[in-house]
Amino acid sequence: MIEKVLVANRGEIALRVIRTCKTLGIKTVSVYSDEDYNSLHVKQATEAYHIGEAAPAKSYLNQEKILEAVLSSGADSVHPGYGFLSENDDFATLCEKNKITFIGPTAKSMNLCGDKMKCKEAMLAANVPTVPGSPGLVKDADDAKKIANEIGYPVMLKSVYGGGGRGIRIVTSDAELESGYESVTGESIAAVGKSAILVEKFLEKTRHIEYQFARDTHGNTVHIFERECSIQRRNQKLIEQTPSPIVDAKTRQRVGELVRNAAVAVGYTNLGTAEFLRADNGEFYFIEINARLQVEHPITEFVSGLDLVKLQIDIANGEPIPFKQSDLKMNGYAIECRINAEDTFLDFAPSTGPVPDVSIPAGPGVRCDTYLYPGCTVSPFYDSLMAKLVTWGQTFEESRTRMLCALDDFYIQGVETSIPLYKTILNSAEYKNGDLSTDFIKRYGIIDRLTEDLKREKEEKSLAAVAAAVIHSEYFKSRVQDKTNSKWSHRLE
Amino acid sequence: MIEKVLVANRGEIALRVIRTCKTLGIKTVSVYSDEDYNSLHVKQATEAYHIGEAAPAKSYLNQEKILEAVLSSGADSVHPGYGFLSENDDFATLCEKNKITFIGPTAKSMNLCGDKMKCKEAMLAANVPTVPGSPGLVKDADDAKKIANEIGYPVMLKSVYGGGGRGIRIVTSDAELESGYESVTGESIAAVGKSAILVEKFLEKTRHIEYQFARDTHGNTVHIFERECSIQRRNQKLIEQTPSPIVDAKTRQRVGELVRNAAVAVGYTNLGTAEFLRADNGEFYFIEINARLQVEHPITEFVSGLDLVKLQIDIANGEPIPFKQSDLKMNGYAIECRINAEDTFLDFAPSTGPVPDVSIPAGPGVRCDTYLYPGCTVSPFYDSLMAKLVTWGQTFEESRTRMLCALDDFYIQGVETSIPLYKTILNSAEYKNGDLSTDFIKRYGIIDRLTEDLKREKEEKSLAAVAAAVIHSEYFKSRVQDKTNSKWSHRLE
Amino acid sequence: MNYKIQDTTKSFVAQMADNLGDGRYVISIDEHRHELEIIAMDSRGIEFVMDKKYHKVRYIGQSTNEMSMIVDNTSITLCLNSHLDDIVYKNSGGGSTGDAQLALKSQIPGKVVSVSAVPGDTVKKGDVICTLESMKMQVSVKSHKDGTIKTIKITESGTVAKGDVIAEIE
Amino acid sequence: MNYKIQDTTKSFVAQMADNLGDGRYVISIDEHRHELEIIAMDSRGIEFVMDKKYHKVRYIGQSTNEMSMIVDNTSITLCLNSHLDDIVYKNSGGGSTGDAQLALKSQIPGKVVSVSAVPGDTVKKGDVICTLESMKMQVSVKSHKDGTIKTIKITESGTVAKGDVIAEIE
Repeated sequence: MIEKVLVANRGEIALRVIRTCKTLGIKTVSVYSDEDYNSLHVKQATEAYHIGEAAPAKSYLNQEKILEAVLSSGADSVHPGYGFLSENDDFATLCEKNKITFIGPTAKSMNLCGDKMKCKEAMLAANVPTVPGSPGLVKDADDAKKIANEIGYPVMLKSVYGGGGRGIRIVTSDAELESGYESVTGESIAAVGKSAILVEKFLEKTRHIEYQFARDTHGNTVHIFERECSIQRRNQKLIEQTPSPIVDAKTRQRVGELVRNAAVAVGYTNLGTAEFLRADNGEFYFIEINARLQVEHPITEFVSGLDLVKLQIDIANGEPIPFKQSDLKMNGYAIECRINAEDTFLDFAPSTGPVPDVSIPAGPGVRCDTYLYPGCTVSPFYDSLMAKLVTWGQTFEESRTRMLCALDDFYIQGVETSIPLYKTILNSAEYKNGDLSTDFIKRYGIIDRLTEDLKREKEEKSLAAVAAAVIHSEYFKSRVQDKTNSKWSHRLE
Repeated sequence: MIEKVLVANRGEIALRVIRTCKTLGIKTVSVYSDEDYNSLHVKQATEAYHIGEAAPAKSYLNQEKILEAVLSSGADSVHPGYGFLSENDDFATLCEKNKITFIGPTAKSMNLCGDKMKCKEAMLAANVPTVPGSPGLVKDADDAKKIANEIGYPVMLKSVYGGGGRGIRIVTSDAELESGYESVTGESIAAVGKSAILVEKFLEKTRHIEYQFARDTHGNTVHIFERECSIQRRNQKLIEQTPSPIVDAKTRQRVGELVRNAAVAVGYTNLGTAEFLRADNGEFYFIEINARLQVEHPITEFVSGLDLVKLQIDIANGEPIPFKQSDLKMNGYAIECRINAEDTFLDFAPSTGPVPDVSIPAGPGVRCDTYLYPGCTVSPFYDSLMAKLVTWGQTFEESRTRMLCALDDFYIQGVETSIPLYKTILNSAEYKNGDLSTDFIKRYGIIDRLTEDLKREKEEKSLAAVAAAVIHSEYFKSRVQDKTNSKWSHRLE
Repeated sequence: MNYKIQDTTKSFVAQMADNLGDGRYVISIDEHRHELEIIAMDSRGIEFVMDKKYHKVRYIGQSTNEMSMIVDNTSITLCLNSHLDDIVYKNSGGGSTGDAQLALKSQIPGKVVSVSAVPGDTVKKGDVICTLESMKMQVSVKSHKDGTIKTIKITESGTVAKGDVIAEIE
Repeated sequence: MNYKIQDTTKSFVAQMADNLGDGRYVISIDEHRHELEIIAMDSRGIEFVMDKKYHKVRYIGQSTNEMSMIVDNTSITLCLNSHLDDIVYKNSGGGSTGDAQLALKSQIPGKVVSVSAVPGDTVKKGDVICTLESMKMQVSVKSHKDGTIKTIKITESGTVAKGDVIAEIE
């Protein structure tokens, strides 16, 4: 039985794990870097161990240091959160060797999930559709052409050594394929001296839809519904919601069945997420399994009523999942906005520094998981996620309007945030209509609309700004002129 | 259609109403007294009107002043919250006369609910059981004896001019009744010069169980389940929960049917609460209807998924209730603790003053409705309710442990609070077993247990306290001795 | 004074019109009168109710002709005519008969942001000698007369108290 | 020093045992050593990690032999031997050869809570002359010698700076 958990993480997810442990009467051990000595996860754990310098490699990724803290604290288990060591099968192996319960899948299963080629093979064997394409590398242009004709144009030619738009080409015919094959090969050789090409069906206007699932050590497997995470920037999720506006009960069940097969195919245990691309024609294609708790798990908690961290601990304890697939009912609608410290207008560049003042939204159907408190600091050493703002409603409209109000109430002084962007998105007709795709922001010119929204907001606040400026200069004048002017004595600090 | 609501209240309930209005796109008008110019309800409303001095009679109870604010702000409706003018039928009449929508029952129905004798008559006519006893005053001791024998001993003899334990006697036989009748008459005459006596069945170990209900202007009536509010002090509710541990599905439906009849019997519209005493033998007796939103409405919101303020506004707009009785399903368990500014050990005397620092609990299944913020003040002019801490869980145990953690996380500096008391209650075996009654605190010697718990808590924290004292005195010494001692330069403010 | 809202086309003429006492003021903006009640105020920000609506403003910074603030949740920069420099200038004797005076004194306490003159420089009345920062605002200190800088008594990044001598000008 | 926890039977002997540098200390409590790292501190409170466990303490008040604080969420009052008075006493010359000195000076800045002597009073070395409050603590100031009060330089509710003369004693 798990009685003392070391949380090998920081920020809001460490707090999230500690909270459930507290309700279960489980002791917690935090670890912290030099940068985090004043962080909430240090304050809220039963114990806290300093593990090194600010740079992740010297602290939160330092397996030896973390193991040392596990052993000296007497923790019997490790919760890795997400990021850092959460999908590192070496670390899972290290825990297994030291008889420490790793709250997650086995190292073996994690390794299989992490190897995209092997994982894809396992999925094909389990009849879980993946994006159509060559099973591996193609031999030459003719081989590529053969596959392209099997799966149908348009297809994507991808060098496995490419990335960031380089070594990639979309082609729509045999003729285009031939010239495309040459240029991708050329680009790849020019860049890294070698070339190796994959062919994949090119999908337009795709949605990112993923399924939460759980599997226990007794072989019971359930899916806990889908989450649509199509609103992204640079392949990073920004807004997630459940249910997806285009998943009906029948589809939910059909794809859910695939997800359960996928979990079995990789010998998974504990909580995981199966990610799919959903093509505009309605087909679902498996992409990968995230072998850990996801950032966006709270929306699933809202609609399922489950505490997913508790479920993780129960499964890690060897207990069977305490419900059947048919017991799960979806209740209402939930949305999550990832409140990032970033400047939307500087291509989402991180914005860091001290946060002298914060007000955190609350109210019916509002949950905010955050490490922020007045006087804290947003560190440049770690990721930009400051808070997860999650709302629930009986209807989608209720969850959406509650989110808009909560975004309005969220005050974070000192850093740029993604809050204004989310207001623009949530107010857009396309979002309201559920017309989502992974290129949503670009497709609908959201950044330009945001600029307009901010301008309008400024105009609305301009009288108050002018009044504040007038008062400020009067106050300043009174100080300069050294009048002990009684009119400023009223209600001043 | 309601487009602009004046909220004739303050504190957490004003904020609660404003929040729902915001999600519905309805404008809000706050009113405030001299004492409240710096309160959150002033800051969060679309507009705010100053209405007078701190004393309630000069502001929040000042009907003329509030009407003036309604008219000059152009509000089309008034939400009265609870307390203050919420059950004042004169004020409801004043609104009706001025064509202002009063969000609550009609003045006429409110008047009927407020008159206990008339209301009891209406209930008897509708076959809603009330506490057995004389229909009105008894003529003499013989009349009292006759009724006592009908309803069975023990009975209570109550002078309508009594109160606070005076002019009240519990008797168990004809002989005791005769002497008791004389002494109650004597006490009453001695105290106020006259006597008028009621006979009522004496019920021991009663529970306070109430039902939320709603009725629209089209005659649709639903109950929204029960709330058990047995944990009280001086007849004031402290902790509420739903479902009640002793209400099963059959009872829920049976009493729910009575509640719907009760609502019809008084011609009720909008949201109301029917309060019952539940005797230890399982009988339910109607006490009264609270013709307003209740303090404890959030627990019903948690298990029903409804926004009750939205429902109030919909009904006030003349819309039919958008669901049927059979659509309502109870989901999970909710508990509310009323976080009062009071000193448990001084017989719950109010504790007021500035609150320099606050941390408000949050997390999955936690909701906190509060007017507190760092730097606010708890005013002696108004009631002691600072916050309502509400938790939800899939099981009772989950809601209870989440509440305990949230109580632990709640930090309110500067005033005494009821938080320690609630920890003792929620940890007691009797509370866990659902063995509740309105005399719970006295029956189980909770105050003595609290003293023990606080002592144990002090012992647990004593090493930290001693360490803090050592550091403090070292720091002080270093200042007195005027050493610019570098050891204090580290991480000091 | 004239206030232009950056990133918009809005521009306003505004000034304090009346002091009603008890923290209540009337501010005239484009000749409309707006009643304002101060709820709390310090050098970092102000909370007030204007036209029955609450606002919370934090001052982020001010240079000679720009002022940045967060109004409720919105960042706003105002472009303005630097009236304040003139006040400081007048108070330092620049407005009247300060010619005989040797010392140019600071009218406010603050940090020295920059020094624009060195001993020996010839300056005219109204030339900027240094820029001070105080209460998140930058204010130029101008010479109170024509003359030659004899000494500069301040250094960049240093602080000055009210009344400190900034320079001696002969 | 001896610390008794009010409302309990617990009592401890504790003192600073070691300064490890970088905000880390060892405190000895009943001869057990506890390692402590200060996270934040000012005159109102302290946050620290002791034996790997975080604590937040707010100082509420202190009289000569009582100290009240909130530890995490728990109100605790410690009864203690007033060691601080002695330090102040020693520093004011009471401990050594201060007999020749006329002025009794304050060793700390603070508010005058009470004055226990009037001019003309005969006092003995160690008699309390006044009580000051500083940093939420009350400290008695004792006469540094036997003698007669010549003048009292302070008034109740007034404030004194460090080094201010409290009384002249002949």
